[in-house]
Amino acid sequence: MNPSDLAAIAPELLLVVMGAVLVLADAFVPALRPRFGAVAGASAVAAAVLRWTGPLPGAVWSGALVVDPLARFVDSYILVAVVLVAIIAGPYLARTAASYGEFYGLLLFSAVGAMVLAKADSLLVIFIGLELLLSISLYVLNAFHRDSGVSLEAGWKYLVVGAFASALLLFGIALLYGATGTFSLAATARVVAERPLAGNPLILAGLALALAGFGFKLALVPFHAWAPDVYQGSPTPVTAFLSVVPKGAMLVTLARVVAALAPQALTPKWLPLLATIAIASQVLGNLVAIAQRDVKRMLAYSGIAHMGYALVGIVAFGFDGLVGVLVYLAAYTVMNIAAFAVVSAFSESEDEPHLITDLAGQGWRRPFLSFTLALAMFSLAGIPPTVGFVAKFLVFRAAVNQGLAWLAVVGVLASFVSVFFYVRVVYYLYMKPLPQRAPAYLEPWPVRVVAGVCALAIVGLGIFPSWLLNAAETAAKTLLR
Amino acid sequence: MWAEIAVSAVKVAVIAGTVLTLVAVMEWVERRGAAFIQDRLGPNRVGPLGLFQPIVDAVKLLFKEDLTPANVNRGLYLLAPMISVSVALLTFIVIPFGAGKDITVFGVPLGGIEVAPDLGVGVLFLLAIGSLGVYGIVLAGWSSNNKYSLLGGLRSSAQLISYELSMTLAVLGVLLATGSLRLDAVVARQGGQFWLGVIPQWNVVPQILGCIVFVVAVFAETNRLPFDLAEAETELVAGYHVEYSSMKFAAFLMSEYMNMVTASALIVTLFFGGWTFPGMGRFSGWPLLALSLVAFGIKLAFFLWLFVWVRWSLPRFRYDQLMRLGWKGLLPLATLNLVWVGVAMAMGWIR
Amino acid sequence: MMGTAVFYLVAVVGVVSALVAVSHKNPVVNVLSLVVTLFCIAVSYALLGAEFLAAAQILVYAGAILVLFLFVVMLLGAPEEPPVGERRPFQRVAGLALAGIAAAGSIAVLAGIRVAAPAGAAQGTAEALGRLLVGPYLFAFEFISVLLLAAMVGALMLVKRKH
Amino acid sequence: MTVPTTHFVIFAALLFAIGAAGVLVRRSGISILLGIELMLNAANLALVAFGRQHGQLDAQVFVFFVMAVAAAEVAVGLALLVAIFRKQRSIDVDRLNVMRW
Repeated sequence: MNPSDLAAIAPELLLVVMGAVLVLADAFVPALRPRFGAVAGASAVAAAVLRWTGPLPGAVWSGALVVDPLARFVDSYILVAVVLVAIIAGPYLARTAASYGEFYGLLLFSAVGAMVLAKADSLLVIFIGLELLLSISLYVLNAFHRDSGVSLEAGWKYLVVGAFASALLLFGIALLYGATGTFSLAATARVVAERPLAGNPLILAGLALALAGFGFKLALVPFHAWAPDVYQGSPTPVTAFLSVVPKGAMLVTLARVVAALAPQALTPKWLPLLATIAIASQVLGNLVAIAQRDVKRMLAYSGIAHMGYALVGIVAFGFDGLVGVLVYLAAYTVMNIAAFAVVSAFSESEDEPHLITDLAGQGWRRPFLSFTLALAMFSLAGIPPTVGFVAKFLVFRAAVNQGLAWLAVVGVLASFVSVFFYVRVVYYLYMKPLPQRAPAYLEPWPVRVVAGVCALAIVGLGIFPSWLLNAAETAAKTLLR
Repeated sequence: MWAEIAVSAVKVAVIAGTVLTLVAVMEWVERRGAAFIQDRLGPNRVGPLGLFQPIVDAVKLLFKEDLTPANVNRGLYLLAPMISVSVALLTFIVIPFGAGKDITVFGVPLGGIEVAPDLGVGVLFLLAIGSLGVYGIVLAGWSSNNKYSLLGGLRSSAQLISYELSMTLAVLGVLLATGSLRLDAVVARQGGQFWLGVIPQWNVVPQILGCIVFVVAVFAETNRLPFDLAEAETELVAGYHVEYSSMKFAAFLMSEYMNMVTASALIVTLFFGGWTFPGMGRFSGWPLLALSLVAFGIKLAFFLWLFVWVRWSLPRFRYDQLMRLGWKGLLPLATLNLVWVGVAMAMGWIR
Repeated sequence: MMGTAVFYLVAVVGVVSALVAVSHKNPVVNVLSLVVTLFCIAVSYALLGAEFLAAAQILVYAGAILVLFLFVVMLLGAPEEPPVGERRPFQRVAGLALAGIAAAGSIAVLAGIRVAAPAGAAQGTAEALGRLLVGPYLFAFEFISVLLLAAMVGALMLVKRKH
Repeated sequence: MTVPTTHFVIFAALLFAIGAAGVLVRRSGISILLGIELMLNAANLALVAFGRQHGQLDAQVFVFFVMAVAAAEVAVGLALLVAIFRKQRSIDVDRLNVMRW
């Protein structure tokens, strides 16, 4: 270890320290609890500043991590998500009188896990980062509302699925190691380039198991069954976090793994399988979402479908595909957080289902939040001029450029189906009459702030995507060395 | 090859025999010691000073009716005392009882008075096997199908896990100073040299904190008073072994005494120089072996007496006090000791 | 020779006790059978030259993790579950079928690999592993502490009483 | 003569499959967690076997980390089970079925 190694992970160190400080502060200065959200948000902002002003030395810590522009891009949107979630979590925590310190502490630890995952260059670090920091904190955050049956149920289901997936991944890693003799992705790339391992059963079985592990975590069909329950049962701010941060970090990890193994050995063999998973996720996610009455469950199925779209970018691996994936992740983050922020404000109690019918007529009564929700729905459906459209366009264009036009066609058709249930939300908001006894919803200012920021981002990045595009291109270049 | 096996077998027999004899002796010491502390006579009828009392006790236990209550979980009920005894016996195989590196018997190097001198992970093995001891107690408590037993077993498992941490941390300090996991290396490091010409270089001197933590923790690990909450007779009748009688009860009793012997031997080995003694540089071969055994025996006897002494002097802890002591008292102290050893070694204060 | 015999012995014992560990209806028996299996794995580690891991396996799994399991089993009153398949026969069949396919598939794959004779005699001593831990694996070594901290905070949060 | 790596790995694969079956079939939360432990251990064994194959210690370091990770996972899992038990007086995870689509 040398000082430059430490400097390279300064943002992560800051977050770890602040997380621990918050946990301790909860015990020693309970009077400050309402300010913990601000502290957590400020730490995330500070970490982002450190990341953007700090060095990008590439491989550090004996090759455990790669701090490159790609990592910086992913870190940025993870941290943005942390800030937004920290803001909307305030009203939730105040309402349920839960433990502030533990909540924000685990949130920051979880973010550190995601950030480490996004720059992991060793299967060991991937395993620890992915499964444990990311999962262990999230199991607890899911079950955070521990007086509520649904919250505990969500925590348990996520834990069993997560641990099962990590075991699959670990066995996959063992087999991959058996084939290549190294845990380092960089070294794996060299080994694969030197010796053609395409037909090696170990590497195939290992990749299959690892892929299943990733599939569980990304909630891709056929490993998706846990997602709706976990989305519905978790506290809404946690759902917002878990619907964007783990998936983003994991997709980037998947991209790094694929970049290490592909294209020499694998692409032709794996293409149909990955494409099938992508299509199945899109079709099933969108079709089942139509039948949902609970907004959070609907968004869960929509998330399954969206990971299917994003996977198209991995299937069409290459510069365009990678840029598409990155833009997709950024877009997905803002639109999903916007949706969950508004949903959390439109519900009386965390334990009750968040029914779509509850939204009836709210459009005229609560114009700002409703407008944001509508915007998020249009963006999720991929309607221009929102950022969701840009993301889908980039991914499908990458598929077409790689000669996979059929994949793009299926994606577009699936998107058409999805318009139905996204627009139905808007229909309920504006076209349905307000019920006689409409519950008096709170509309705390933090939610409005987050909704405003997200709405601005959805439209702004939709109309002027070049800034995002440039950042994603810089990031993507580093992986395709 | 056959000579090696024979030497090993003799070593095993001698060590196991000694330990089992010690168990009997300790039973006498405990009863007479208790009487001495409480200013009464104690057993004095059988043999001189009541020395044959343990034999009589053993005979009594052997011939008592061997009850197996109707609603116990039979398999586990029978398994529990066996686990306790086997674990207690297994831990002896890495403890060096005396010198003997330079001695050969029938052309076979003796390799020290220890059953497995070549086990590279010595201390780890000890900790690993020692940590299995909890199964005997927990299973006895659970399989008896008795509330008191269950409570005893539960308490015991929590207690053993909590104190194992501090104990291991204290041991780590010694291992850090030694730079090896082997117990004979731990002993060798402490032998021979002196600070200021008079103070033997025993680990207890620089690591007094670690030593205190270790001693307290092994008291808890052996379930001896003041930490015998698993069997606290005033609240739990007899705790985990309330449903056991005859030889099965005796098995628990024996394993407790064996654990006591192991614990004392470990305290001596880790912190008080093991079998080394001042001035041993002048001896070698068989005389050294004999003297080292005597030195070890004296140190061992002191700590065995300490166990008895403490048992009849201190009251029992309450459960919450026990946990508080373990987590808020011993654990920080053990950590502090580890940090101190690390710093001292980095600065060259301890070589 | 000796090692070979020991391996096949522990392999058989390990598999059998693993089967008991996942199928017996008494949770205490489940836990104890798993202890036996993990012990067999520890012996396998020793046969593979990983003596430190063998000791750590017993210390960590048998000595701590499974004791924790036993502790919780007893704390919750050792609940016996109703027979499997009473309410979800489908999942039972599917689960067993999946596992069977997985086992058959992996054995077929693994039996198909041609492996050279074991290459080097890299002994997994405590010292050798320690040097790796604070050398090339320093980041993971430090990082795992954050993980343990998070687990500790989380576990406490879940079970502590309301203040 | 040493045992071939393949045999170790087959042993590991069998244990892995048994563990997976346990996770999928059992209803008691404790048994599910036990199954997961078994799976992780099986993967560890495969790692160590391959590590000997390659003549490296890296795999053993990995296993060391997995042990720490498994301990953390178990701690959280059991804590969650205790919380669930307090809520519904049962650890039959089939009774965790409030949410349906």
